[in-house]
This record gives sequence, C-alpha cells and structure tokens, in this order.
Amino acid sequence: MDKSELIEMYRQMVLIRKFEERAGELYKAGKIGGFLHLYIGQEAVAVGFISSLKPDDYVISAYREHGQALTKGIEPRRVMAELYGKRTGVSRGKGGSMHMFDVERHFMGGDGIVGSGMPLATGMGFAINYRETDQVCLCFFGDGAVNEGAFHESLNLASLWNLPVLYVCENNFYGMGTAVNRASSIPELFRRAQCYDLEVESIDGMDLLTVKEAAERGIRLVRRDKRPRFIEAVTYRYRGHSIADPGTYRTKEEIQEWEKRDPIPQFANYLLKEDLATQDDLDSIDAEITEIIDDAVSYAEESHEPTFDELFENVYA
Amino acid sequence: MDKSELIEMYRQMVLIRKFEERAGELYKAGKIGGFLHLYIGQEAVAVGFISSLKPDDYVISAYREHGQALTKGIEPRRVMAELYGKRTGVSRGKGGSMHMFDVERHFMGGDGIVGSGMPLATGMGFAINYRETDQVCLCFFGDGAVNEGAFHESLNLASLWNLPVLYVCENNFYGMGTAVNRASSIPELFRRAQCYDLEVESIDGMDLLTVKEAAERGIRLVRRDKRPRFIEAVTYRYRGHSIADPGTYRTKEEIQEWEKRDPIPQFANYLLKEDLATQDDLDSIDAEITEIIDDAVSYAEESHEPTFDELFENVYA
Amino acid sequence: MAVMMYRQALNLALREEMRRDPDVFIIGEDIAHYQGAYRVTEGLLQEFGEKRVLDTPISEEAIVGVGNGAAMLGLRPVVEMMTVNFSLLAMDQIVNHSSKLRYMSGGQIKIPLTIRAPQGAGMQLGAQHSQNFESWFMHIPGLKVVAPATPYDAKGLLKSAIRDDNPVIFLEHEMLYTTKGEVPEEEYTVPIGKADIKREGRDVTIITYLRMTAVSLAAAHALATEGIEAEVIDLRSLRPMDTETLIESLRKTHRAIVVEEDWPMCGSGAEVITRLQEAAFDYFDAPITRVTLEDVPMPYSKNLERSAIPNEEKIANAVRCVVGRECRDIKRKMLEEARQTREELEEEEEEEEQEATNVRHHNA
Amino acid sequence: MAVMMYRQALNLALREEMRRDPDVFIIGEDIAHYQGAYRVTEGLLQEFGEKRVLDTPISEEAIVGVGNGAAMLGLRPVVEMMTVNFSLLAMDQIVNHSSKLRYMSGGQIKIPLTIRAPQGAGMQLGAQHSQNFESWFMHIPGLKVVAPATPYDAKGLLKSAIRDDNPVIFLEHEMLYTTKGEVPEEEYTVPIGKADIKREGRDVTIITYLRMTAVSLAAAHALATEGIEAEVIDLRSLRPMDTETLIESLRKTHRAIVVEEDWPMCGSGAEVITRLQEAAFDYFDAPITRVTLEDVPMPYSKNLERSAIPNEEKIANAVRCVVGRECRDIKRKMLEEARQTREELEEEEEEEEQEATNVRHHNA
Ligand SMILES: Cc1ncc(C[n+]2csc(CCOP(=O)(O)OP(=O)(O)O)c2C)c(N)n1
Ligand SMILES: Cc1ncc(C[n+]2csc(CCOP(=O)(O)OP(=O)(O)O)c2C)c(N)n1
Ligand SMILES: [Mg+2]
Ligand SMILES: [Mg+2]
Repeated sequence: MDKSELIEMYRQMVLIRKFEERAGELYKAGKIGGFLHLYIGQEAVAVGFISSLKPDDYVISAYREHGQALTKGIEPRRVMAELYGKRTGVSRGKGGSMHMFDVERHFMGGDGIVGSGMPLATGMGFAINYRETDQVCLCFFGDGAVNEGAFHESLNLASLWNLPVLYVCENNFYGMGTAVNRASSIPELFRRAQCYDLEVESIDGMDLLTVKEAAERGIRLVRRDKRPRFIEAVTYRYRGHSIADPGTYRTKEEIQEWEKRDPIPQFANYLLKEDLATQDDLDSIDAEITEIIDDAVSYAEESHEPTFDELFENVYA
Repeated sequence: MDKSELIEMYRQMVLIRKFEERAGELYKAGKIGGFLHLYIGQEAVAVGFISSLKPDDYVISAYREHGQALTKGIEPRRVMAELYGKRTGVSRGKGGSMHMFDVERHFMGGDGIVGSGMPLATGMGFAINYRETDQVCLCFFGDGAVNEGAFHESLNLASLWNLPVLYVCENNFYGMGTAVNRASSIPELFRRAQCYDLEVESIDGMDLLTVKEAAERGIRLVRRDKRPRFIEAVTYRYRGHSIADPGTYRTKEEIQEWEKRDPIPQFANYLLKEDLATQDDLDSIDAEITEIIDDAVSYAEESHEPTFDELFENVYA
Repeated sequence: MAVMMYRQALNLALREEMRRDPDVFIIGEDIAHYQGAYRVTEGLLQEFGEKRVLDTPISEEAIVGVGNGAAMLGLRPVVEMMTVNFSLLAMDQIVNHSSKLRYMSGGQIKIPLTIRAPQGAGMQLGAQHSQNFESWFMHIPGLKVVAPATPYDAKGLLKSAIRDDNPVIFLEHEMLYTTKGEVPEEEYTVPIGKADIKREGRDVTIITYLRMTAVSLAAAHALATEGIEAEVIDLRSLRPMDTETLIESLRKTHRAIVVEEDWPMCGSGAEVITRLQEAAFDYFDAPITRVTLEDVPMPYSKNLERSAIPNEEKIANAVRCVVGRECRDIKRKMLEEARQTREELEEEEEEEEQEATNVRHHNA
Repeated sequence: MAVMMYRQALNLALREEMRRDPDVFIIGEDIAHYQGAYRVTEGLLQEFGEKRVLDTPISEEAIVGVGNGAAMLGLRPVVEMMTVNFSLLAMDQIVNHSSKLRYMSGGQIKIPLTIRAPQGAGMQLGAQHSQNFESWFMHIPGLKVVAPATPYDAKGLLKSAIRDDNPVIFLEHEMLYTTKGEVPEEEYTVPIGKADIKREGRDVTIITYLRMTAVSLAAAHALATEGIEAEVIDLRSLRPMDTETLIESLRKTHRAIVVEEDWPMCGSGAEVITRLQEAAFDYFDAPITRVTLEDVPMPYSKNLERSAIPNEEKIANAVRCVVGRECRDIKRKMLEEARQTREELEEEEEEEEQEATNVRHHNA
C-alpha cells in the first residue's frame, strides 16, 4: 500500500472520531434528537473494509452507521445536517441518525432493526448476480444480531445461492447491556457462522492494518468466487450503547484496557515509526478535520428544517 | 430390551401404518377435509423415540403428527374422530389433522407452521427447569424447518439456558417438493446444528433398533445433563407431502429404493430371525390392529359433529 | 375473450410481465419445480429458467428480505408467500422495510416489489391456515393492497402491481383459483385504486371484495326476486380505496352493508363504514352494517367452519334489515337449536358412560 | 395515595404479582442487568434473582415462543418486547400461537401470557421506532389488548393482565413512563374490559386511550373556556371494548370524536365509530370524526414529527367542528404556508448553487 493511502485511512479514522465526539456534544446540547449510537472505538473496521471497496460496491449497515456513511464518501455536512433533521440532510431529515442513505454512493443505509439488514444485503447480492456485474455487497452488523433468525436465514440463502456478500460482524462484546457470552451459546461468533458452508474468520478489529489486509483479501475472494464470506471483527465501543446508556454492565477497568488498543493512536504510532508521517503531518490532519467538522456543524445549523408539505412526500413513488 | 417391549414397538408401527393408510382412503372418500400429511415410512422414528420417554415427558410435533400422537397413547378413536371433525375428537373437532392435542398425555400438539414448534418446545424446556422436575421435552420437526429463523433462535437459547429439550429432525429429504440439498447450504442437517455448542448426531431413521438405541441414550443424557441435544433421523416418506401432491419432484426408482428399507418389514424380519415372534404372532397383531382401526372409524362415523354453539367456545379461558 | 381460471389468469399476467421486462423475477417456496402450491406459477420455470424463477428454502423473512434488497437495486421482484398465514414471519421485512425504505431515505429508494399471498378460508385448513390480513396491510402507509375477485381483475391488477414502483400486497383467495371468467386476448391492465360496480342497483349498496364478491352477487340475485335491487361494488383495491365510487352509490341508494370474509375488529369494513359516515352522513337513512367472519379462530370441523363464514343467506338477511324488510336474527336461532341438540348429546354421552361403568362392575 | 411515575407503577405491579405468585417470571431483552430499556423492570433481578428475571438474546420470535411454551405448561410469563416495533418479528408466535392454541386444542390449553410492549412516537426515533400496533392486535380473536393512560390504570391493569388466563397484549407509551399520578397504597386491580370516564361533560364525547387521553383532557380544558363541556372517555381496554359506556355517553352528548395516535386506516377509531353508528345511530346528530396520526411513516425531523401527531389544537378544532362551532382546516392552512416557504427556500438554494458555479468559473 502506498503512503498516501495509509495517510488517507488515518484521515478517515480521525474524521469519524471527531465527527462522533462532536455529535455526542451536540446531542447533549439538544441539537440532535432521537437515539444516537456512536462509533467511537470501532473506526478501524469501517475504514479498513470500506476503503477496500470499489466505488460501485454496496454497503449496508445498522443504526451505528455514521462511520460507514462517512467512509463511503458522504459529505460530513450532509450527515450532520441529517442528525439535525434538516432538509439538507442526506435523507432530507426524514431518516436521522439510524437511517442515513446515499444511493448515489451505493450506501444503502442504516437500519434500526437488529439483524434486518442481513436479508437486505442478501437481496442486493442476488441483484448483483442477476445483473451479472462483478460488484460485491458489504454488510455490517453487531454481535447481538447473530442471535436473530435473520442471520440464519440470510447466511443459508447466500451460501446456497452463491451470493457475493461479505458479512462483517462487529463484535464489540455487548448488545446494549448484554455481554456476548450471555446472549450467544458460543461467544466466539465466527463459530456461529460455521454451519452454512462458507468461509469464516475472526480478526483483530482494533488494528487497522490487520483489518485492511483481511478486508482486501475477503473482498477480492467474494468478488472472484461469487461466494459469501463471514468475518468477525473483534472490536470495542468506548461510549455507551446510546447516549442514554447508564453503563453499569461493564467496569471502568475493562474500558481502560481496551483504550490501550485505541485504533487511532495505534495507527498513528505505526505511521510515525515507519516514517510515513511526521507529528506535524498528523497534527495538520487533525486541524483540517476539525475545520471540516466545524463547517459541517455550521452548515447543519444554517440549513432549514423540512417544510410541512414534505411530511407527505416520499410515502409512495 | 425384553421381548414384550419389542413386540409392543412393532405393534405401534403397524398401528401407525394401518391408521395412516386408512386415513388416506377416507380422505379420498371425502370423509376427511383440510390437509392430510401421512407419516407412512417414518414410523420407526416416532416409535423409537416416544417409546423411550416417561409418560410425563412432553412431546410436540408439526403437522405430520398422527404417528407421534398415537404413540404417545392417544386412542385411535379420538384421533380418527378428530380427522372427521367430530366433537369426540381429541381436539373436539376444532384442530383437525394438523392440530392434535392431548394435554393429559403431555402431547402438546401438532403445529401447522414450519419450525414454530421449536420455540414452543424451548419454552416447555424452560418450564421444566423452572419447576425443577426431571422431565424432558421431545421436539419433532422436518428437514425444511432447519432453514427457518425459529430453528436458530431456539437452539441458541436452549443451549445458552441449558434446557432439557431433545430436538429431533426427521430428514425425509423433501420439504414439499424441494429436496433438502436445494434448501440447505449443508445437506447433512446435523451439521446445521453444530454452531450452538450442543451434541449432535445423525442416525438411520429406518431401522427401529438404531433409533431406539439413540433415543434411549439421547433422552437419558438430556435428562441427566439438563442440556439440549440434536438428533437427525434420516428417513423417508413414501406418500406425497399431502394427498394433493403431484409427486413430480422425485422418481419411482428413488421411492422403490427406500421401500427396500421399509422399517416395518425390516423389524419384522428381525423379530422372526431372532425368534422373538412367529409369523402367526405378527399376523395376529395385524388382525388386532385392523380391528382397532375399524373400531376407530365406526366411532368417528357415529360421533356427532360439534354443535354451532361450540364455534364460540374456547376462544378465551 | 377467452374463458379461463383465476389461477390461469394470474399465470398469464406473470408470463406477460416477465416477457415484457427482464428485471421481473419470481421467488418463493415450491413455485418452480413443484409448480406452485396452487399452481399459479405453473410452467414458469420451464419458460424462464432457474435464473428468474427460484425455489427458496422455507425462510419467509429472508424471502421478503431478498425481494426488498433486490428492489432497492431496481429489480422488480415478485415474491410468493405460499399463504398469507406465513407472512406473519416476514412482517418486519414488509412493515419496517418495504413500506418505509423510500420514506426514510428521503425518496432516494424505490421498492417495486409485489408480494402475492393466497388467503382465506373454506377448505377446512384450521385456525393457522385460514386467515385474512388485508386490514393489517391496509393499516400501513407505504404499502398498496389489492384483492381481485375475478380472473379479469386478477390478471389486470397483477400486471399493474408488477409495474407499480411501490410495494404492492397482492391478495388472492384460495377458493377462487379454479373459478372461471372471461379474459380478453389483448393486452390490458386494471388500475390500482379503482373500485368496480359488479352489479347496478337502486335500493341498497353491497360493498365487498375478493371471494365475497361472488357470494354478494348471488345474494343480490336472490334479493332481486323479492324486489330489492342491490348494487354490488367490488373494491378490488383496498389501499388506496376508491371512496368516491362508494359515495356516488350511496347518494343513490341511501343504504349500504359491507361484506368481508375477515374478522370484524379494525377490519376493512370498519374503515369503509367510517369513511362513509364521515363523507356521506347525510345520504344514508340507516346504519351501515357489516357482515363478517365470526370473531373466532377458524375451526377445522366442516360445519363449524361453514357457519363461521359469511354466506348468501347472511348477506341477504343483512340487506333486508337495512332496507327495512322483515329480517331475522339468524345467529340467535342457530344458537337455540344448537343448545337443544347439545343437551341431548350430552345426556346420551352420560348414559353410554354409565353403561360402560356398569359393564365394568358386572365383569368385576 | 402515593404519587409515582407510570413506569414505577408498572414496576410495582410486577413486584407485587411476582411476590404473590411464584409461577410469574419475566423475560426480555436487557430487562435484568440493564434494568430495562425504559427502567420498568428496575431492581427486579435484585429482588427475584436470575431464575425469575432473565435477559434474553435478541431473538423476538424465540422470546415470545418461550412465553407460549412456558404458558402451555401453566406458568405465567411476562414477556417484554423492548418496543412494539420488534414484535413484528414475533407475530407468528403471537397470532398463530398465543391467540389460537386454546381454540385449536378444543380448550385443553391455557395461555396465561402477558406481553408488555412500549409503543408510540414523540422522541424523534424515526419510522421504524415510532409505531403503534393496537389495531393489529385488536383484530385477533383470542388476544386481549389493554393500553393504560395513567399510573393508576397501568398498575391495576398490569396486575389483571398477569392474573388473566389469556394472552394479554399490554401496550405502554414511551412518552408516559415519567408522567406522574396517584396510586393507592393498598392492593387493587383494574378490570380488563371497562372504559373510564376521565372527565364528565354534556356537549360532546371524546373517545381515546393511552397518551392521547392526557392530550384530550388538555383540549377539553381549553374547550371549557369556550363553553364546550367535553366528556373524555379513556377506553383503557381495547379488546374487549366497553361499547356500553360509549353508547351511554353518546346518548347524553349526541356528538363524538375519536382520538388515536395511530394511523387511520382500519384503526381503533374506525372500530369505535363503526360500533357506535350501528348501536347508537339515532343518538348522534353529526358524523363522528377521528383525529389520528397523519397517514405517513414517522419522519425523524422534530417539526415534521410533531406536526404528524394529534395535539391539543387538532383535537379542540375537531370538537368545534362536530358541535357546529367555527372550525378551521388546519392542515390546508399549514400546507399553504409550507409551499410558500418551500418556494423561497428552493430559490435561495438555486442562487447559492449559481454563485458557487460562478466562483468556480472565476477561479478557472
Ligand atoms: C429486532 C430488534 N430488537 C431489539 C432492538 C433494540 N436494540 C437496539 S440496538 C440493540 C443491541 C444490538 O447490539 P449489537 O448487535 O451488538 O450492535 P451494537 O449496538 O453493539 O453496535 C438492541 C437490543 C432492535 N433495534 N431491533
Ligand atoms: C412457515 C411456513 N411456511 C410454509 C409452510 C407451507 N408448508 C407446509 S409443509 C411444508 C414443507 C415442510 O417440509 P419439512 O419441514 O421437511 O416437513 P415434512 O413435510 O417433510 O414432514 C411447507 C413449505 C408452512 N406450513 N409454514
Ligand atoms: Mg455489540
Ligand atoms: Mg421433509
């Protein structure tokens, strides 16, 4: 991988981190409504995978999807405006945090129903084969989704029909307050995907280079073989499930342990150690991102809310 | 196993076979309505498993459940009367072929929805543990049910919560007209149950002694360990999915091959070879069963249909 | 005009639309090799091949999910739920996804999905296999709901549904598949959202759809002999609903009943009546009554099932009531008779029980 | 009398019933260690332990299935659906099983199951997380459906639901959890099937339930200042429905409206209106109108969401219409204003676009 690519990935992770931190503040300030599920801690997964796609490959995620939306190329302005519920938002203010869509960029949305994005991804994989293109569909979901019937029906069908879908389970160890070992009969989630005759693997989702390498390979093979694959990315969310989360189900110590493996400093150190970037480079990236976020916020602030007549639009085509 | 037990199991299989054959004729004669799914060919599974239960163990099945209902001890009269839709039927004429219930005998029903008996069985397993008894719940379902989300959610929960449920998949190779290899990403169905951390095995469901041995062991272990297990019983249905079935999805030759392994003659030969029964013994069993069926039919014929006021009963307790 | 069965008309609609548009494909349980549980998809595999006609595992949620996902990328899936009863397993995909993806995305996504589902009772299939869910689907903005009563409407509406850019729930009735009717040789469609006056009449309006259309027409025929001219309106499309045509009729007849095969509470009949009493309050002289399925799960027993479903007699009787002719409380009468019989039966049963025990004692 | 929050009243009901009957247990997602998404089950794990208060995997179909199966063996499960929106994944268990097992077994089986489900809109949760499904559940014979509006009714009805031998769908409103009300210290229950007159009035009847009860009371208060005395009836129990109390009221007021937070088509309002126009046709002088949620999926944007839900003004206005006072077409007015603003906005946007391109050309 050449240097610029690596720097770009760093940039992407910082963008997500700062975007989410700001969103969290704005939520507490009452600028954002509904639920807000922050991606902080999991940045390496979205960046490693989505940066390995071609622009016309598809991505679908769940309700913790800001990171994936930004990485697929949606302007921070339009993601922030969506959080503000403004008509300039990527979903015109109708979707909100859980329902970011950008069909032009083949970002096929967040989804508020645990596990239900998987059948949709399976259908997109079907459409890709039907059209006989060489696209792939990337489907993100959490550890909690593994226990839904949708997981089972989707993996069986995708394997049976040879659909080009890469299923990426972001195992951050909790579904709301329920630890993975209290919800899954087998806590090593890649093993839950082992009864559908498809390739599975589990990777360290906190190390960008590991993710990147697995993503490149996984996506290449899905595209080549037109067969689904399953990757468990072991990661961690530093913030609560949503802003409301009391967080009583885990210890400070546990969080601190994981913070030692924070994907961003980890990758920054690599860049510095390998002389791929200087501290100045990284600082200026931080500064640049901060400007982008500031710009996104003022754009959202200044944008107008949807007008009453829009309430009745888009119900039917 | 002592001789009388073996003879009794033979008797049970013949009872099912003759009951089903008669039911098929009566359906064609217009005496029975709705759907009729015959169990012919699969007798060894119901008999081998249910004969290994204690009377207060629970059984739940799907819509091909006459065999299990009879083996759990429901009088042929009341099963036949149910098929006739008479008020003397086991479900008072309200259930029909797919919904035989005998709560006193802990036969918790047929179920017309593929796979949906599995969550119910899981709940019964929960209740058994809650009550701290040493009962077990036996749950029968077909190869087609393996692809339903209910299968996945049930096995995960039963394993996670250590529920005393024995899940028995009767793999007769077809879900209506769809062959198992066209519906399941892995046609060896016991492997579909291998990602829930529970014991699985696959057995020859056409050989009563094999079934019996696996059933005794499986039930004993579920009872002892208070852990679910999964057994795939490989079997075959000689008749159509229901009486309506055109049967174009399989060849005569295939059926004939399986008929060579018909569980009843197979077991009869064993009894004769081992001098456990004479041909006369078997013939008199046949004769006795024929009388029982005749009696069941005339009972059903003579019974009265439910009265109009019964239409409004049993909606609420 | 050719005379054909309802299921043949549906089959023809599928063929024509698949020939017309390569983006149309069909998935469902046993629709390909088995030719469809009700033979609606007969021969399609042979004509269009495995790429466009696919048998699925028994996985309703994934089946509709695949329809949604494929529709999100612009294909036109026709999904068959073997019967509507199994769509209960796919409600999340239908209600949380099919009906909302367009709205949630601010209009970026289209879901040109058709979900075909046989429904209804009358074949002794029991409580789990005899249901109707039109009122559930009608309740959901973002869905369209149609329910054809004749081969002509079945073909024309299915073609419109497939061409529609929205998710359409296409409800068929299991008892209608083999009923026959005239279908033009030439290409035509029936617009979604237009009711059809199946019989003109001046005295009373019978509003209905699906299988109850034929039953209502039979009732109207009988009523004519009593000098009551009933207008029979087949809604055909339940969402959107053609309220105008209903109001027009009421303006003429001043009296109406609604006939639905479904349970009463929050049903299609309640919606029709509510719209009419709001829009046409001054036109009608008597309450609009509804003839519905009895409010109980469907029993297996033939006589019970038959007595639970609306029939010609119940409809005719309801009409007589609203037009002020002599009408009877059929149900009360049946209940009295039933209780009578029941008592006798239970006495008999006791006697037999008694005898049985006597015998036992004697043998002892 | 103690003053407590709706969610505390529910919590108390659960505690009391669990103390009273060892067969009562609770399962659901995040109800134990997390203390419940809306804190209704707070502290129950601590009091009753892991045997009777269980967190489940995210598997709605299996959760309700376990409830059914345990109920079949005589236990009294209380199942929490974290929100009603997820019950769409359990509809097969609820409709094909909970509501029918008793009937299909000829009365052998009882399903003493309570399914608690928070529902409703108002917190900008978007289309998938703001729904109401009372009309769906009301449609199904074999189910009972209740929806308490106050802490008092919440506690009394939940205790009745748990003691009931039938499956009861217990609908709570997410916006009500922190609302306060008086709850007696001593043991009491509220019977399922009885409506409650929350405010007496002679001029018009407002029929409603759940969160709309408080909103209707506020509207009634405002109307009183105009000399309109509205009677506000809280249905409390939706199936069975206490039609008698409604008829009684109409006999007095001769005018009514129904207020529901749910979509209109085949909704609870349609059912109420249909029953009244049939049973009380001669009592009412004006059509009964319904104030409902707008017939669209729920948008995220705060202003759109607020304008989609019934509010005090819409209710008061609807009342003015039915009692023949001056009333306005609020929606038409809002639409006109909106179109105005929209045009201006779109012009601005174009100008900005224009400038942007000019700049680009200039830089080029
Ligand atoms: C079908 C369904 N059930 C329950 C919920 C409520 N809920 C929202 S997020 C969540 C936890 C999901 O955890 P996981 O899949 O691990 O994703 P994460 O939040 O960790 O990203 C739950 C239970 C839901 N949205 N959908
Ligand atoms: C949820 C659901 N989907 C579809 C059906 C229609 N159906 C009835 S039986 C059947 C095939 C089931 O096959 P299998 O599980 O192998 O059982 P078998 O008939 O072989 O005993 C299907 C698809 C149903 N009853 N329930
Ligand atoms: Mg998680
Ligand atoms: Mg089978």
